[in-house]
Amino acid sequence: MFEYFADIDWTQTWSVVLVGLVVVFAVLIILVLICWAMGKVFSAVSGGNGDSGRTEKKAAPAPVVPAVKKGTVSPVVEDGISDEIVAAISAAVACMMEPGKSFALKSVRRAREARSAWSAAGIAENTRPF
Amino acid sequence: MFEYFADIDWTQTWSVVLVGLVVVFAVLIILVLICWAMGKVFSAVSGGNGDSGRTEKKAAPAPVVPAVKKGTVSPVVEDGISDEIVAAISAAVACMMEPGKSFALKSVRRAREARSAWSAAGIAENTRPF
Amino acid sequence: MFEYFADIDWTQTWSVVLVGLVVVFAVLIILVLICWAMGKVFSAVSGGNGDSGRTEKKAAPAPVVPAVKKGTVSPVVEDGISDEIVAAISAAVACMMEPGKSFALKSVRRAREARSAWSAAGIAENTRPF
Amino acid sequence: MIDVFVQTITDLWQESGLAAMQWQNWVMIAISFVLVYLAIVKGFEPLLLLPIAFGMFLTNLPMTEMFHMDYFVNKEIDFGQVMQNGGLLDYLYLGVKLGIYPSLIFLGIGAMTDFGPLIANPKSFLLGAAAQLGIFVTFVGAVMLGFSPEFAAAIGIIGGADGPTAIYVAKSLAPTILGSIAVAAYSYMALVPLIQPPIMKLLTTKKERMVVMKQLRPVSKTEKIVFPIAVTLIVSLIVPSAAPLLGMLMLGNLMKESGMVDRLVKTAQNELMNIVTIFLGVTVGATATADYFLTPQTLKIIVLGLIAFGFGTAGGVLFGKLMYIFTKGKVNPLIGSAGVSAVPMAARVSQRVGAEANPTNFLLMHAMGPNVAGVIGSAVVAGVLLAIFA
Amino acid sequence: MIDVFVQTITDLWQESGLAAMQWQNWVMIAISFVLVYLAIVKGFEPLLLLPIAFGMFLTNLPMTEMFHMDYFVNKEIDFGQVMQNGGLLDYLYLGVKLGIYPSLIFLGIGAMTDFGPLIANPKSFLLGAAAQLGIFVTFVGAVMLGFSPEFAAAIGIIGGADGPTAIYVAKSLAPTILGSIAVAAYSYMALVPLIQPPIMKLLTTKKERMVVMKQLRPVSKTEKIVFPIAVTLIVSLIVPSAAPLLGMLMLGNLMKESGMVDRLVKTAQNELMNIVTIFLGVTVGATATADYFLTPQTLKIIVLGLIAFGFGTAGGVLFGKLMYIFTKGKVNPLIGSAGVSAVPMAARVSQRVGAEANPTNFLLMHAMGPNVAGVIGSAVVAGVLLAIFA
Amino acid sequence: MIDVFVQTITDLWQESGLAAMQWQNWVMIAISFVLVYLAIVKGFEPLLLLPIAFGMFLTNLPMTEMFHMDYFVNKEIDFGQVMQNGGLLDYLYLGVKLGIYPSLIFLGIGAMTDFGPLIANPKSFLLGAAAQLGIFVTFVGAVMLGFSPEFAAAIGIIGGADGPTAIYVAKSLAPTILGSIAVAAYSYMALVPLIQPPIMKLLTTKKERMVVMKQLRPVSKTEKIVFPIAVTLIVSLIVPSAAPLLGMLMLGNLMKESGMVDRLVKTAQNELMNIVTIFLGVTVGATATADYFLTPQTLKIIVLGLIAFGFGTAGGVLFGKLMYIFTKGKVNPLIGSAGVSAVPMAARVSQRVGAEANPTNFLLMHAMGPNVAGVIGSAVVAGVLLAIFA
Ligand code: NA
Ligand code: NA
Ligand code: NA
Repeated sequence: MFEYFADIDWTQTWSVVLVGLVVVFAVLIILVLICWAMGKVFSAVSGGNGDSGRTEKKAAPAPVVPAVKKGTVSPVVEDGISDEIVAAISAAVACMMEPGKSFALKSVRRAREARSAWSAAGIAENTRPF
Repeated sequence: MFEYFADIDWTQTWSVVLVGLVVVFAVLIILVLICWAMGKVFSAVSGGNGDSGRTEKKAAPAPVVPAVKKGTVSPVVEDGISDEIVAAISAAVACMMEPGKSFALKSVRRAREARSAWSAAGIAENTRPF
Repeated sequence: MFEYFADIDWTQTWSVVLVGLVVVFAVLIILVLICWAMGKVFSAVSGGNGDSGRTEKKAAPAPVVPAVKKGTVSPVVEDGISDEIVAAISAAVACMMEPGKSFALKSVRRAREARSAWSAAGIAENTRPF
Repeated sequence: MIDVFVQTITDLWQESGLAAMQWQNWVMIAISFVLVYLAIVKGFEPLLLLPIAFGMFLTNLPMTEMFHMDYFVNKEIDFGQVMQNGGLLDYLYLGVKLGIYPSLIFLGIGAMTDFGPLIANPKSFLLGAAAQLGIFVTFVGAVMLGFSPEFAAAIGIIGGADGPTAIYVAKSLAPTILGSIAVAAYSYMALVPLIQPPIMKLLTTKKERMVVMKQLRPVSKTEKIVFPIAVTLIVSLIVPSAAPLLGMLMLGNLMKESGMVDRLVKTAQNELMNIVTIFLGVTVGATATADYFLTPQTLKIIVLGLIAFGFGTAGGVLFGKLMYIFTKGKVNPLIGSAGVSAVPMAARVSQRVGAEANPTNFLLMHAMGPNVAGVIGSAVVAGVLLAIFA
Repeated sequence: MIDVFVQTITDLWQESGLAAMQWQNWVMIAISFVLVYLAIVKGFEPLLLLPIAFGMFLTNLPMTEMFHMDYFVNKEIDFGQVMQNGGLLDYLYLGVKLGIYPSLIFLGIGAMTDFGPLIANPKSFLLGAAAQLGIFVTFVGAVMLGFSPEFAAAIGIIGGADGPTAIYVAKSLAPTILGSIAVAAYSYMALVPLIQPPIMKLLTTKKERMVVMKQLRPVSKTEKIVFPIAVTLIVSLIVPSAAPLLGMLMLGNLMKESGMVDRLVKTAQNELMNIVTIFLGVTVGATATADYFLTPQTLKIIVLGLIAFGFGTAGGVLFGKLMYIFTKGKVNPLIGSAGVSAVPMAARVSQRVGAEANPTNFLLMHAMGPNVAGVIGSAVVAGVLLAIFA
Repeated sequence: MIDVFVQTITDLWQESGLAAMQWQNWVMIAISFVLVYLAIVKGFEPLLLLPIAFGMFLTNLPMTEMFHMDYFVNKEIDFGQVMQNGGLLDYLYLGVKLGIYPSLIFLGIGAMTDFGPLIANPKSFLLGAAAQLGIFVTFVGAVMLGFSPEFAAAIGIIGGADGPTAIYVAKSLAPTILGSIAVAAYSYMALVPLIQPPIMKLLTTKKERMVVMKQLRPVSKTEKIVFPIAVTLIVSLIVPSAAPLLGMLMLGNLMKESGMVDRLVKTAQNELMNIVTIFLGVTVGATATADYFLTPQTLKIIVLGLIAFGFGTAGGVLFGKLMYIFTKGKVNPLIGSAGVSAVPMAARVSQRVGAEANPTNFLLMHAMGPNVAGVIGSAVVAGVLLAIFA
């Protein structure tokens, strides 16, 4: 057993592992910093200039959705995407119910959010197999 | 004339013909047997298990359609597919008129038959030129 | 300066220019003649045979459109194609208002004209970048 | 200065096509115009005949250097030559020469074909085999007219009534007459509604034509999925040379019947097929250069092509009569003519001739069985001929 | 006459596949049928597994001459040989061998991917890095099982859970086991909903799984446009071998986010991707010839692939726990498992397991961040391995 | 162990792009970002400029080995070298180098073009010829600035205002400045609405600009079908080198006007064109490597390109004035500027400037004639230049 492993170039093996992990973490940490900096810059810019017209609200799941039980979504036909649908619908519902926001104007944008979640689900469905 | 044909390698020629016919018939007879066996197996399986949910009814032209005269389909615009349309419509009509079948539930499936004949005609139209 | 240009093969240069201009004008003049002849032939043919069923009326801008001011088309969203839209709509309006034409039958064809102008604009939009 | 100008103009003139035009080119261009006319006005298989005609037109304009038939006539192709000195149509023609386009078109056809009627009535396979008779009669005829066996085989395949199959065989066995073969194949396919009915009526009695066939059994999805795999397995084991064509046909069909890869099926049926059709048409047309097309051979091929279609039809109908006898009148012999393939035109002709004899007769679905079996049959014959001669 | 007939039949028999079939071929064909079954009935990544299975089926039918693995095993490929004597699948395989198909599929994926959740929460990148652990564990495991370092690297990349990346690495480092690697990669990607949850539950407490994460900030269009360019720049400068894959991914994404070239985006997402998927699948399957597939290696690869997915999941989840601690409970460790990529399946699994512990928990968008970061992470690792071994 | 680790890291560093970056690369990357900005924010021909810019970006990331300009600068290309050692963009660039992409884009353009206005008013051809003046003025200018005649010819073609034509000429006559030429051509095409109006107003009187032209005659379908065939015949006979571009343009148009092959037309207009556009854009951009782009030549090309567009516009307008005189005021000289092509932007500019002078003036359809004639005109000039220099 030990003889079998003796033939292996352990030095090379471990150095590959080490180098690989170091590089992938190094690269992705740089990307973290860049994205973080970019976020800072753009939020500063858009905060300063009021350039909020260019931002699109993400289809973020609402944090406080009043208990949507899984059982209630049973009529959904395609099993595979039911979670997203739940998420999307709940988000939409939550948005509608969120108090203290002007309704008339914002509701259009909010509706678009829900749609973008649906389309995200659609795209996700297509992306799956590759 | 006979001299002209004397140069031809008749042995090879006829053996090509013979071999070709033998092989094509041999292959297709094997396929007949396989399809026939497959039909037996699957009808046995579906008969036993009642697995009829997986079968789709083919858009088979109805055998006893009450006299649809060619003249009656004159308003059809595209001349090329009028026959299929006649067949499809007649099949649909015949199905509707067939007595002794439950109507409410089956009608959906029958409608699908008609549709599949239409789509077959569409596909056929596209396949034509290749 | 003159020395610099002395190295240039002026003879070749000017002969390229001359040859190029001569050939491009020669070719396109031949095409003018052919199109002109073709127009004569086909208008003779269609005039004689009354084969006007095969001609499609072009979406030609009407020559006497009652003052459509640019300001009036301000609600058009896509800025890039507003001119075509003006042209198309004006043409359509002009056609509708043209007196001394039978309305019932021709109106369909005229509507098609307007549509073809729209689709021409659409195609133009797509062609642009190539 | 004027010297150089005159010299340049003279050079251009010598490089121009006008100086190089010969009467043969004019004749070929005229032929290509006739094909354009047939495609557009008469509606002869325009999807392929229009690109073919335009390719024929372009290839006969001298000095354009778009296509060089000479690069492709030898068994061993000098690909370096093609890449260094080739023209647009040379590059695109590689897809024909390497057999890629015909296979991809079969992928699309497979994705559009419903083998249901064939599975429901497997006896149709026999009609699809019998209708290949035309191929063999034509092969013998072509040998008698002095063609080499390879050329005769390629000409015979016209009787298979399958454009891609004919092109696939011809590009290997008889590249110099590929243009003539393709033009003959697609023209006669367009003429099927004219060629077949007289033969069908001649060989059948009114009583036979009036036979109403019994409804086809339903075919389960599982059978439709097993079918393409089984056919590929059997045919490829016995005739491996048929595998590229049949394999792609059946891959397309399996994708369609699986119902799981609709986006691939849609692309195989449409965009991929359309792109390949344009390239295939134009480059097949381009092989019809005056040198290789304006020969007595082409006339012979046109005559032989008609023979091929006629005997194919006859073979199918006669075998249909045999089945009429053996089944005691349950099979209408008219569905035999559909065995030549020419999907779905030939099946439609069966339907029409049947309805003429008996207006309540709907043979279309019954004729679709032999019709798609004919595609498999010609691919098998093509495989046999390639195995013997390639 | 009869002699010649018998001779021709004998020749055909000797050229037929039946004579050449060996038990290995039958086994391979049976395996391909199992894959067809998994693709169609079980829904295992059918878009790729169905073409792969059919390619495997075709390549194991003897004498069809559609694919020649031997042409592609050497580092230097004899392209003249491929062109002169190749078959349909040899020609189409060039797109794999030259790295064209994987890159184009990445173009399409990029055109479909929304990096918004990652930009909104860039810490997700770290989870995408941690989930690459599986690659390295598997690499070591493969070396221990006797694979050469090149082969071990190609096998490890299965843990990247990215089909095109795995194929891109394998076609260079280990062409003879490309088939096994692709089958393992796509099969385990389909099994992600079965493989991941037990590992995720084992490594997390119920309290951790119940963590509700705070809503992601909105991301501006400008950020989405800058992101693909910045990532390409950084990654390509540090790991240039990752540029073809990542560059195409980010070109697709830039085209999408720009909103100015919708017609190109639509084609990249659909038709181009579908065409390439068919070609990629069939030819990757074709590399699984009996000679190269029916070896103990394949079994080892299957085991190692499972290890790869398991450790990748574990790496992500464990790093998620670390972030849970450092952020004082603001990060739900379940989103870490999405870092293996397998977009968007793995993110969905995070969502599902999270919702099981707390029905009001919607982790999907939070898991999409690590999920797409995992794609970038595997491409980086692939670049490193190619730089070391290619 | 640590030694090996350090060694591996050092190797990676040496193979990384960071070590190889020079200031030229940074400048080129900055330029590519400017082009991305122009494409996305300013809407400069984004369908091509965005892929071009990204290709330029990728090609200037060192060590990625995606593109090797050096493989393509010689007349004779070592295809073996390209296949063995090439990168993704080398392979895709073959479509440019062999002239396939420009021809296919012309196929799609033909399938989208309506020659009706030109057929209705064939005198427009003369404006399409006159607007080629810019090509020749620029050619002389480029020779004076020290370019070789081949390079000067390729630069001059920028004045044709046709991207594919310019690329088609440049890839043969001046491959090393292809990138600069393409960027100049597409940028100035985007700037047509800024470049042309001042020149148009300078050269015309208000009275001329106010001319209302009489309605165009209807054009029959038959004429529209005969037209593409006739043009191909005439042009190819006189200038055979123009046949690949013009032949494909006219094939596309014939397919469209025939009305018989709509599925082929749809694919030629959309998916085929989009696929080719992506590949063309990225690889043309890739030729803009620092070595070949960051030279005084590029600055000269940018200046010469502006001259080309300006003189082309002037040539068209001045000839329009001539026609105004000869037709006794029936022709509005403004439609002459549309003869530079840049379809349909230039025609739109004519419309706009005309409407400014006279709000009831609708020149669009009248300007479409010279506009599409300009495409034919530049293809003819391209053919002449290729015949002389290639
Ligand atoms: Na056939
Ligand atoms: Na990954
Ligand atoms: Na032009």
